Amino acid sequence: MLLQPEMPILQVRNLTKHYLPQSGFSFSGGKSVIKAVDGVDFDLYPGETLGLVGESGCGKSTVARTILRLEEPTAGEVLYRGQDIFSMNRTELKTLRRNVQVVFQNPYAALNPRMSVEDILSEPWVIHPDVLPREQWADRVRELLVQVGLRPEHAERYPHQFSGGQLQRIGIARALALSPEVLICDEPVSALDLSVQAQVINLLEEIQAETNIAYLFIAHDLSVVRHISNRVAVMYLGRMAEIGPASEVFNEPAHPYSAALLSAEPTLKPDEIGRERIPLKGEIPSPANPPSGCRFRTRCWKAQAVCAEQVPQLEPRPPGSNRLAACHFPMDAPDAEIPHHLQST
Amino acid sequence: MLNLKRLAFLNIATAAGLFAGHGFAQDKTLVVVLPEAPVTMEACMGNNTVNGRVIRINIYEPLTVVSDTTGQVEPRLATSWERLDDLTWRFHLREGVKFHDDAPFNAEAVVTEMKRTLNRDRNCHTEQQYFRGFNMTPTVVDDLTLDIKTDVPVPILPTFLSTLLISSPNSPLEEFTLKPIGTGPYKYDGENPGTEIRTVKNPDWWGEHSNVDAVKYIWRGESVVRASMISVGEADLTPELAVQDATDPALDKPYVDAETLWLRIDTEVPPLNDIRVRQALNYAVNREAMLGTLVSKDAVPSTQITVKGVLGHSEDIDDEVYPYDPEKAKSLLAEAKADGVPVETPILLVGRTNILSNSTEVMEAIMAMFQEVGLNVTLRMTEIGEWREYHNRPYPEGRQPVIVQTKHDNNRGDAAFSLQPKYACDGTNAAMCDPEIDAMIAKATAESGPDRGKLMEEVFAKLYREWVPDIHLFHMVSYARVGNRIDYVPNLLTGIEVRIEDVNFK
Amino acid sequence: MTEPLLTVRDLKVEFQTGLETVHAVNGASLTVEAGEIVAVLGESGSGKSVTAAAIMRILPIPPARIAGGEIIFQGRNILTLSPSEWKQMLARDVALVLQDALSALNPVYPVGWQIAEVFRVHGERSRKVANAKAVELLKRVGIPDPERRAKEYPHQFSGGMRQRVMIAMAVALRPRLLIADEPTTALDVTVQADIMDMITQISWEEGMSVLLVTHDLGVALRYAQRVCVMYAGRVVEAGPVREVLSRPAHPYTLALLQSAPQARAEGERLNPISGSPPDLAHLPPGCPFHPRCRYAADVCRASRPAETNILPGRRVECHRAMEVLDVVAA
Amino acid sequence: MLRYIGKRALQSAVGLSVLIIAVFFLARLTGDPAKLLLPINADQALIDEFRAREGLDRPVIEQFGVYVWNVMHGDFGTSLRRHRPALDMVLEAYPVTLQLAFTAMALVLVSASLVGSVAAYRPGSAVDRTVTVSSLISASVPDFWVAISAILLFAVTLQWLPTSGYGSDIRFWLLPLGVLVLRPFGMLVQVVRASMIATLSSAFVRTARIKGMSEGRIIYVHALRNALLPIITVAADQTVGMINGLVIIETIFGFPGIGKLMIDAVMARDFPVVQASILVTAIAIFTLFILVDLAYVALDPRIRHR
Amino acid sequence: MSHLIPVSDTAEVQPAGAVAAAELQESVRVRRHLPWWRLLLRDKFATASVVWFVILLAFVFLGPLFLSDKATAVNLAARNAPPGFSHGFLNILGADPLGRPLLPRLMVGARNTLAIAFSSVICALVLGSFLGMIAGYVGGIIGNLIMRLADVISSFPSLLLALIVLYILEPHVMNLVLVLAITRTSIYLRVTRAEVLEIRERAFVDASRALGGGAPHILRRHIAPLVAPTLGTIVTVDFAAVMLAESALSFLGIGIQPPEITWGLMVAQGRNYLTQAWWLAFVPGAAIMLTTLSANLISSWLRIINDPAQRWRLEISRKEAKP
Repeated sequence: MLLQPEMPILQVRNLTKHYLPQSGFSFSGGKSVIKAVDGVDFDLYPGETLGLVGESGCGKSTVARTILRLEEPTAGEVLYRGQDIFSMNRTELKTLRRNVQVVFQNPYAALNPRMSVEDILSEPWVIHPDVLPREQWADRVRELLVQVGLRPEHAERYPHQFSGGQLQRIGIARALALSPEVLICDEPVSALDLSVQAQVINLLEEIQAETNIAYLFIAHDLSVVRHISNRVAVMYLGRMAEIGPASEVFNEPAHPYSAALLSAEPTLKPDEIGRERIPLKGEIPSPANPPSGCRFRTRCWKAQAVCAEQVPQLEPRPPGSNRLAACHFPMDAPDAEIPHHLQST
Repeated sequence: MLNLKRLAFLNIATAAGLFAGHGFAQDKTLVVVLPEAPVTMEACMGNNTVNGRVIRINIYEPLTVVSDTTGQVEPRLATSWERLDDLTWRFHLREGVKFHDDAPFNAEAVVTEMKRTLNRDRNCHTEQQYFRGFNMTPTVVDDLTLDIKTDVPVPILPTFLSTLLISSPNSPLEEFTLKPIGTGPYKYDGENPGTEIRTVKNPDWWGEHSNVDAVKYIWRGESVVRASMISVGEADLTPELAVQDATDPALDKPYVDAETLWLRIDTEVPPLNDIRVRQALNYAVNREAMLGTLVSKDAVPSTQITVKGVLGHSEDIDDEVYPYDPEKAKSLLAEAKADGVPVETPILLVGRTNILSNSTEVMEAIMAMFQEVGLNVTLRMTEIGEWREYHNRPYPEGRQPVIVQTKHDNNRGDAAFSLQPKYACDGTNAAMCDPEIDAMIAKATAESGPDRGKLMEEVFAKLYREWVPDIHLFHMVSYARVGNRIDYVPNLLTGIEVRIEDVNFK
Repeated sequence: MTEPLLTVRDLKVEFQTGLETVHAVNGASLTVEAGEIVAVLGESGSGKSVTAAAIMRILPIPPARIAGGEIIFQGRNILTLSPSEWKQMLARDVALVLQDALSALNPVYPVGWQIAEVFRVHGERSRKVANAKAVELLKRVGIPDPERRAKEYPHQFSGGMRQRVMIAMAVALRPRLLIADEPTTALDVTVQADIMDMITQISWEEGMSVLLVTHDLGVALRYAQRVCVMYAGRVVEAGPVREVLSRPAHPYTLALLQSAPQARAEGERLNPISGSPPDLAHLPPGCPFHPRCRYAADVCRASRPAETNILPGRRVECHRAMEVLDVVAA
Repeated sequence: MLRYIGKRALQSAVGLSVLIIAVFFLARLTGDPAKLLLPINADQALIDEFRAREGLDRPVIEQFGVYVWNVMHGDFGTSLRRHRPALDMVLEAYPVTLQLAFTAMALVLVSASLVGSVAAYRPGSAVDRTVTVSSLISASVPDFWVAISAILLFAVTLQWLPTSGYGSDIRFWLLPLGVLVLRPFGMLVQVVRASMIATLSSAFVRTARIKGMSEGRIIYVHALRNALLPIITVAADQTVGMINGLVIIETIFGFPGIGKLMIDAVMARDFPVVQASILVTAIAIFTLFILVDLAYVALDPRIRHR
Repeated sequence: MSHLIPVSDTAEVQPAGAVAAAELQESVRVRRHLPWWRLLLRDKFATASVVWFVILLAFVFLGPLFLSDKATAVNLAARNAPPGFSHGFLNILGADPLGRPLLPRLMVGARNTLAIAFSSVICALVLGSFLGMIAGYVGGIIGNLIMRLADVISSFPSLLLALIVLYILEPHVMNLVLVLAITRTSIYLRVTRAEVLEIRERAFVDASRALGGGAPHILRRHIAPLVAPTLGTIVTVDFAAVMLAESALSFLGIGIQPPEITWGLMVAQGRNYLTQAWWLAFVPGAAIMLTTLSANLISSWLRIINDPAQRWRLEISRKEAKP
């Protein structure tokens, strides 16, 4: 299943994005930087699906937006086929836009309500006139519609005439119009109903099978990610907690956070129904003022003094495997190592 | 419940009724409502209409006044005067007169006032309007005798001095005063800025008062509002009603206010430099039709710019008003055209908004009349700044032929004030030049003897008959609405001064 | 057997939109017994939220209209109560928790004030007592440092904390029934679990019934005792949650399970429901699910299936329920 | 907080500077005051003399320098027409205008909030339609036309009220206020209505309903407070726009306010008074805008904590 | 004026919190809407307003064609003729102090009045929305400068600004249009900027940017069409405001000057005759009022049909609406 013969198509290196809070009424006066993404590394290989999970505010959408260059990073680089996208000139960037595309979460918002489906789907060619001669647009629009499971006559309709699932198909069709190599899917199914969600997921899988497109699949729904991903990356508070093959991460999570997250996920599998949840302490800290050392330590039942002092690095867990985790006390390490008085419920 | 309601209503009704009915004063306080607020109370600005109505004569008095009936100069603060030589006049001042601040009125006070008024740095309207062109040197002979020497002969110096309002020597020399102190029958009694000005009877005045104890001046821009205020008893007197608001013959009193409305033709530009075209313009105007409609039915079609009663007004030509004869106008134009006069040239008719009430309508009517006889006339209504560009020398080179609406109010009783600027070659408002006329004007102005009036009459007659530089319209009539409580007969001077001494409560 | 706490019988709600009438709820029936948690499961357009809103009498009328049916709560038909009678019951007897706590809380008042208001509106005269009770409630729903946080405004709370505030407000007067409309949909799984645990706990402690409206099969399975599956404005299947989700009798329930990635083994392809959601303005004749149903027969196209009790406590509206049960069993 | 006010004050100062420059140069383009203030038959020599005395013959830039220098020293110049300090005249006129404007605005805010809320409670009802149409009529009538008609009706025909004039008696104020509030009232009712409709359909109003509280409390405690923000914004705009109405009202009813002063000054090319009155007005307006911002802070905790 | 921003029909989802909104929307999404003209007919007031505008258009195009002479022909015999047939059909609405019939004057004046209002509003719209788009999309120093400019314009009493500029430029129709346009610009500027700031955060704009769309492309294809309905409602309100401003200027004697005809000028001239010939001011005053009222009513209708939270009120017929 895991095919990694080539070099990565996207390499994300130390990607960092800090936001300055909006200047407004500030009684405290202090300007604390919001560290949305703080040094994230990962690779994306052709033809694979990398799932990116984490709770809201963990920075996963910011990663997507930065890779798409909808935002400029504070530091770090994203290499597309070895070339840093942030130092690209206008023409290079235009090429990049053709090859890296996006599908957004809310299909109602992602399509301009004033444009017909035909206009929406031909917009990529309006922007990139050299891709397709104008006289072929109409035919290609209808091909695309069929490809995503809609009917050709839908081209004349407007977004409000479609259901959410249909709209998401149109969004996908638009992304496919330029035949990209990478598709960033930012929560593409979380706004959809279960039955529709399954249709879209199947569609994405079919497209990948046909075109060898790579997906960066961002979601908070673990079951969807587990289903569609080859590899999974778990983010917590702007940092990467764990990254590795989907089966390993889901079946034997190395990072305590991954484990807690998985345990909280409601399941339908009969053998897992009775499973105990790992409760987390407190609330997720503010990204404006993240904990020192390991960011998860404030909620981690395994945390020790070292966790506050040293930032854990992504290391193979277990050693030698291709699953990496950033934790001083990963799940596979015996609990006995933890002094008793530091253990909590 | 019902009773209560009714009671409440009655209360309101009576309160309102009382309010409207009783006016402001059981006492003899006169309420005068003016079209405009006085700009300043300074003496040297007192010949300006808006200021004069409040302060002239009532608060400040001049040495002399001009009679509204005869045009003759009469005594006021000076009791008599004589011409010592061509350049020197001697004035004998009234005895026992005191200013409102108890400063004595004497020759010294007049000299001080002359210094104040004639100080060019003060930008005084009186100085700019009346005392240019000659210099005066006053000499105090004794307390009540004053000699004034001029550098050129000024035959009508006493007339000029009717414009010099005398204020207390204690008034500021540089700034304009905020509290007027004069010798007049009423003294300043405070104001609410922007709202009202009050005066009260000056018990020490030398003359004979009417029975008005105090006066309150207020102002409203809308003629209809002012008329209503008199009707409902909020005020007693208002000058300058618009024709259409003078609807109540019992209250509205017409007065010839020395204002004459006419159109000045630019005689220096073709086709208007041809006398036939100018005559045609005169024939084209239907003056009769405007009477009683756009202007008061009491207005008098005019042939010259001064009214009867002003020295120099020619009664000879009074009857020679151009009849309305569009056919004649057309034939004159055809004649001129045949001689190569470019009568099709577009002519600009320049009107001035608010020069008189209905000035716009009058101009629209006249434009239609000119167009009727085949002239290419367009009307352009302007406000005063732009209007002056057309009305005052110097005019631009290569200009369009222009006819300018203008008015004149010679309220000083001597046509010399009118002739020079309007008809002399170097006259500021003149648009004609004839050496012969120039000479006649100069001769008449210099004359101080009994022929003075006659000489000026000749100028007017010659202009009217041989030059036709104007399209004369009307000697205007204004209306004052006089409330039921008072007796007042407006006169020629009501336009610039409302003498409270002429107003009496019934 | 005692009367259920809540009985919804043949409820019909219509919306007038444009040229058409949308039959949002189309004869739904369900019951909630005292002290139990009942999940109403359905996709968007199934009528589950409209049913909840109808029970709370907060449907926007117009364009909405209750076209028929009755809602019996504690023996009285809610729909015929006068507004003032109903206002008396609100918060005291029945309470609601909405999905989006941020917009459901008034942004300009402190949360403590808003909770205290419940007491004040329902008879507590002392502002001080009301405030103290509010702080107590905040503590109970697990908000740390409640005295301080009571003075803060909704936007200063995280999503989970806001939802706790909403729940505190809802349970303030110990209502008999709590209607929770997608209470955790916008929340992260860890927070969702916390909130649901808390609701379950309060329900158990207070003997409070909960009508849990959700689209999440997993949530229903984990927290509810009974489930009502809604489709096209009707409750198509109802019963104990474990039984219904492990042995569905309605093809729609079955199809839902088959399209859920949670229910599929790794690498197994999802099996989505074909076709599109029902057009509520033009419902097909017969069983509304038949155009998408794998088991549809002629009878399904011809007549609407009646409500049948196939097993004790299980109710289903399907002509071919028994066959479906067999298929699942196989 | 203070920093914010400081920042806004600085922005306003920039705005004011631009305004001063604009007014100064624009005014000087409108024509020569000599032509308005000197007698009709004044010759060129007199005009030149006048210009030299008032410093109008110097290059405009130099005049501007002198003006700025003087303003910095508190000297706003002397009225060309009245020979009085321009600032005195402006400050004399201001109380009247402020009284009029604030009374009118207070009336408008209260009445529009009440009426608009009532209309918003049942959109589409007979009450709503009546309110909507009558408020639109109120926003559509030419104010000068109404003013004169009202004088004729109430003062002349019915004789209930004085025709015009300024005084402490409330009857002097009824007509001017009545005319002045017409347009802002009409506009604001629309805003209150729209804002309240939006607010009344919001989730927190539903929350309030399901807490079982009375409709009155829902409208005035929960909804109105939230609907107030857009209302305040528009009310501020209307207050600024009211200056236009004031010009008309003050002219017709003889109120000695800033509106009349300004229009007269512009008409007479009395530059110092034009400049002083616009400057003072602009300061008042900028202050108003800052106050509105502060009202936002007071009303909306979300802004406070941003 | 930002209050006039309706909840635009592009709002991402229904107003949050409408309990049944999400579900309702899901079921309503595929519904067809009534065509606009049927929505118009459902609103009696808006229908009447449109009818009035149609009549006005007839005035504008037919009036000057047949009646310009009649409108300026002086006939002192019919001076201040009261409304009625005593002086012929043209004098049905009465005649002015020069005996010129009011009806033709009203019709000829309609063209000037409407042309001034229309051109001013369009100029303000074009200028304001252009600057507003720049301020909103580009932001930064340029945006800030533009906003300060708007501050200055809006803190300058518009009547005064108009007065000053008209003195500089002469009270010609074109200049009047220019002045009125300038004074209205800041409204469009602010509204456009606010809308742009909101719309540029929408996902479809991001999608377009991700496709490589540049600022001009996004402004033209995505933002402009979405700002348009909001601006449309403001345009209609503004149309009314500009007409009133024009008539106020005429009232003060500084607007258009005779012999041109505008309604404002007619009222201003007629006000001198209120006691004798009320119709002189009443007829054009009523015309102004009807027109501004119509514009306001149409604007209010536009707001309703552009607002998904309100549009249904027109779509359901009255009888059905009763619970």
